[in-house]
Amino acid sequence: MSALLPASLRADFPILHQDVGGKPLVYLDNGATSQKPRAVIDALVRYYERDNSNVHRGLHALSMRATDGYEAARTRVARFIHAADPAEIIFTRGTTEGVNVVARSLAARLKPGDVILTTEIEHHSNLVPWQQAAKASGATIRYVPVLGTDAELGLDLDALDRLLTPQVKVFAFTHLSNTLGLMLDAAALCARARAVGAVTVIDAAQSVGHEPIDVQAIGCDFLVFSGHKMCGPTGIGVLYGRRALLDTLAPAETGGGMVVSVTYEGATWKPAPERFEAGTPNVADAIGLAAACDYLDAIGRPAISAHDHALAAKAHAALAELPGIRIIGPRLGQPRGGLVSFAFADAHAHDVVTFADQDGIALRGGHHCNQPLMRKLGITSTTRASFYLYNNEEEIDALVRSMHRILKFFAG
Amino acid sequence: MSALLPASLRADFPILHQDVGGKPLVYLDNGATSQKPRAVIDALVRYYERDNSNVHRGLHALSMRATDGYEAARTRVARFIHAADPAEIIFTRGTTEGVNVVARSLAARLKPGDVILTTEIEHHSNLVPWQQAAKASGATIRYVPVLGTDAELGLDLDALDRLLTPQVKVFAFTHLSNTLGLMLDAAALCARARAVGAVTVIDAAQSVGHEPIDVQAIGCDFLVFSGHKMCGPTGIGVLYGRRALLDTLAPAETGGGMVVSVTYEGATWKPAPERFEAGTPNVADAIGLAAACDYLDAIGRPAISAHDHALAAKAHAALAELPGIRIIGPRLGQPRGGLVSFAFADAHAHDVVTFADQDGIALRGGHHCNQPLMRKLGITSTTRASFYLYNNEEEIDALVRSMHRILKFFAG
Amino acid sequence: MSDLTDLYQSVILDHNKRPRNRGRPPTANRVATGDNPSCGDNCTVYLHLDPAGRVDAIGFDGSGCAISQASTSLMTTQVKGKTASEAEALFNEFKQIVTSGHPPEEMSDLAAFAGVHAFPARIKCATLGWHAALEAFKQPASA
Amino acid sequence: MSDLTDLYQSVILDHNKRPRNRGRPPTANRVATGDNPSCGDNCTVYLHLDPAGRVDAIGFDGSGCAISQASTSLMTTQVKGKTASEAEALFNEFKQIVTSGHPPEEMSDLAAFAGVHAFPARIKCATLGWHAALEAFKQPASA
Ligand SMILES: Cc1ncc(COP(=O)(O)O)c(C=O)c1O
Ligand SMILES: Cc1ncc(COP(=O)(O)O)c(C=O)c1O
Repeated sequence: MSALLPASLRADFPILHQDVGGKPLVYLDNGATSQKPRAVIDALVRYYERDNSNVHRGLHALSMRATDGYEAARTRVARFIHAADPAEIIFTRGTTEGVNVVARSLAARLKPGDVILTTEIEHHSNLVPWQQAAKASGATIRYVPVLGTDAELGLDLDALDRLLTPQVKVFAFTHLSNTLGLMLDAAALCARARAVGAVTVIDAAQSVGHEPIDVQAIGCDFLVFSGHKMCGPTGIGVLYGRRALLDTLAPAETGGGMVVSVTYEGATWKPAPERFEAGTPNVADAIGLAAACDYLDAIGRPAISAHDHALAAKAHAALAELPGIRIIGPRLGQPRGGLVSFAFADAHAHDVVTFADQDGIALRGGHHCNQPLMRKLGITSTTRASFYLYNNEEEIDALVRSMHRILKFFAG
Repeated sequence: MSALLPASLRADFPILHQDVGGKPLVYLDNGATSQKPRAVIDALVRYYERDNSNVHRGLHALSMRATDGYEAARTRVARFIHAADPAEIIFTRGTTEGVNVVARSLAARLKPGDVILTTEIEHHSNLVPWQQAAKASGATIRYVPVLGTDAELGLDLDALDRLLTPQVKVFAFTHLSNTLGLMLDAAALCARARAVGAVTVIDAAQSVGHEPIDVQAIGCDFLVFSGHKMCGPTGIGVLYGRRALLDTLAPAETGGGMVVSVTYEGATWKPAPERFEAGTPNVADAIGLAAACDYLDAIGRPAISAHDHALAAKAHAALAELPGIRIIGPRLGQPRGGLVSFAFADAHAHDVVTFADQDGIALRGGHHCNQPLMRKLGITSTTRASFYLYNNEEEIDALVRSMHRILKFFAG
Repeated sequence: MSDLTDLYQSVILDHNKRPRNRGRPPTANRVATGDNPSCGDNCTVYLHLDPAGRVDAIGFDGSGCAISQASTSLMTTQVKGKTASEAEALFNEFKQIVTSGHPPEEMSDLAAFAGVHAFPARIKCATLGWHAALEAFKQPASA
Repeated sequence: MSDLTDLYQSVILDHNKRPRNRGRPPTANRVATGDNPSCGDNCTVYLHLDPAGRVDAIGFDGSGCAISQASTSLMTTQVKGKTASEAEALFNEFKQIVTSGHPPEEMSDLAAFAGVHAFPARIKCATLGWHAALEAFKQPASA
């Protein structure tokens, strides 16, 4: 398989070189979180051992270094997603916080009659905050339905045509479904939303570390993601917002660092990005995230994407051949990400994950924070194997062997 | 000075052993953020090299280890502030987020006629969110005034008697002022607030890493703090809330991990702490914070407090003797924290900080996120030296020498 | 996979494949539901008590992993004929087994769940149906 | 402290101690305010333009560090008699000096601020008054 990345990359990830219950760790839970290369861990250590200080309001050497590091991280992330301006990068805790900030700020300008459009495949984090925004504003929430079954699932784009009326003020959708692996054509969806004047919000949690992303080419208004799923630290994420829009939004949180002037009567806000970063920011992890951007860009997301897809295709093909396993997701060959979701006729996903763990294999089983979709598909859970740059073909073989054994156990 | 901690502690902090512009670093900006002991940095590295995984929803070995580590951190923090129940510990990004979460959640039950009481000495982070809560709910915000001038400042406790009416639904105050060093008697204030039925919210950002804290003895309803000011990582903080109250509050953010059941129509919430932790939490930094608790408790906060106070008293006395310098804060001997704030007759704090930096000394100068207090005191800024367990007497001497030189420069 | 055969004992596999007392008994007039939100597992238990407060009809619905399904199925067989306090005593014994890994001295089908103790993340699965049942005892009887 | 005497040149110390054009000139009819929110520094610049659009009265108020006070004071002396576009050209020259550290070829009092370039955190202090002045040019004249 020529699409694969060099096996030597694996050496960059200290955590991978361990046994779990006597078996070498096979980490296939990348959709939940990714592992961290040495370079990212080192960036954190370096920051704490050399530069740590509070940012922005300091004039001494450490504070200037910390501020420079933090702002350089902002610029680095802007480049990672091709934002026009570093001021469009707001550091958050992660995707969930990013969606909440946008949903809360946009809710302030929604009214009864307005429609928030999203899809049936959203992660709870890009769904519940919009339900709350609808509740708070009186707007209506609508969902673009999924179409097809099992291994032929897709989004109903004809329904989208009907749903995308001028009443739609916000269209929020996932770039890459964490449950199905379905990849949406973000640029096309944004163009259609723009035509009716809707603000677009993209949940790029699953895609940003795996696929090339250019927010200007996509033409979205907002895009959110988490650092921990793209080789970065936990506790840091990004809300990208188009500058012109950002400065019209009310801040979701207030406090030190985001104010121009405060009296006992009231306060005024700085422009973005500070307006949306109240309090001491997560400086170390922002710098760690920038190191993750460096790491991923040195390999190149086109190469990472090809690698993930090659592994997913191999797993997809091999698992589809096992009797008693149904693949849940888009047809092979359709636009999709590097993960495979599947269901057993005779075993529940939790039992599958417990069995796989005994073989050293880390999988995820459950509703994947996607309860309504599960209900709609008539299943309670799936087992998911999700791939990243350090996975290899032997790990797919181990996965398939383990699944085969489980089938036999529960059939027996 | 027998109250001082052993000098050997300094070796635990890698960052301190460096020169800044050719002079050994003298870090006296601990009020802004503290430095990190090796044990905390190691905890982060260990997590990323061994256990990193997503928490809560995983059944494989790494995920169970990460979940155990994260929940053990919660239990550790509960012990650090003597909370009755680990479920009362909610991990946030920091103090500012904690205040915002409480202020937003409490605002939902305030109405015109209700009063939010706070004080004139609050950090913007414990002031602006309450102004916003008042605005959103129609409640009125009132301030307990400061009393006295310069080196004799205190809170007007007689005014508090008048202000603490049954209309007061919330009383939010800082435990230890970051600008003045003034320490409030939290237990007494909470008792008085409880007598009129007000919910109490304590900003313990400056105190929790320096002074013993027992939330049950204090009798507060909420208490917030930041990890980064108490030897912990950036990006992690804590909102403590009394269990009975927490479960009555609406979550400030929604998404994965905090829901019981989600349909396309709506969602239901888990109880605390999950209810207030939407999305993937900052697992690594929570574990780092627990390591900071271990580190500080091994030394003991009574010993740390005595050390800080001894250094502050020495600095206070020496700086007060320099002509052209005014101490701004409570009288020496009054309850106070380990910091000294002062103003120059002939030099602005920013110039002072720039000069001190040339001597390798890290100070903070400005309004300390306390603009309205500065205005009330008729000053534009102060210079602040704030101490922690790794500071020593030689550093106070260096500080005083540097300040002396600045006085001469600007007088000349 | 020695640990796993400890966990998935034949009693468990059997109850998972052929659950006992599945469905709502016609006479049932008390009901309670348990959720394991992290897993998405859920379980509804239906009861009817005789005048002496003993379970004379019990059934369950819901979906979940083999551990939760088997444990709930087994629970229904054990709780039948018991009073609320007897059921609670039984649950305490069960909890003891799944957390300690030590089967009780007297032989009991509950002992099949001793293997769960090595899988702490699965203890919630094993106790889901029990929690629902104890909750159902506390519900007022519907007409 | 060699770097510092570069920063705090005698010109700067002098303007800081004895600021020129402090206060609002009686004829002023344009005003703008600059804030450095991180520092708390602030600065208000007052202007009056003659019919040709040249500054014939200028003054300032506000508080801040020596760098911002001296720079604003010096700015008022330099901008007097200038048009908006001349003032802007001068500001560009000044920005060049404080960011590069290279004084211009022709001798100029502005050169005193060359030392600022070694203190990037202070560049905002040095440009605060200039920003306010350029903003004041753009304001409509009040009656
Ligand atoms: C008294 C006080 N409250 C609140 C804060 C805000 O803390 P953070 O910036 O970590 O959110 C600080 C520190 O900046 C503080 O000193
Ligand atoms: C598609 C998608 N959206 C949102 C999220 C939430 O991200 P986080 O938990 O990092 O906030 C996730 C991952 O959990 C995801 O896969």
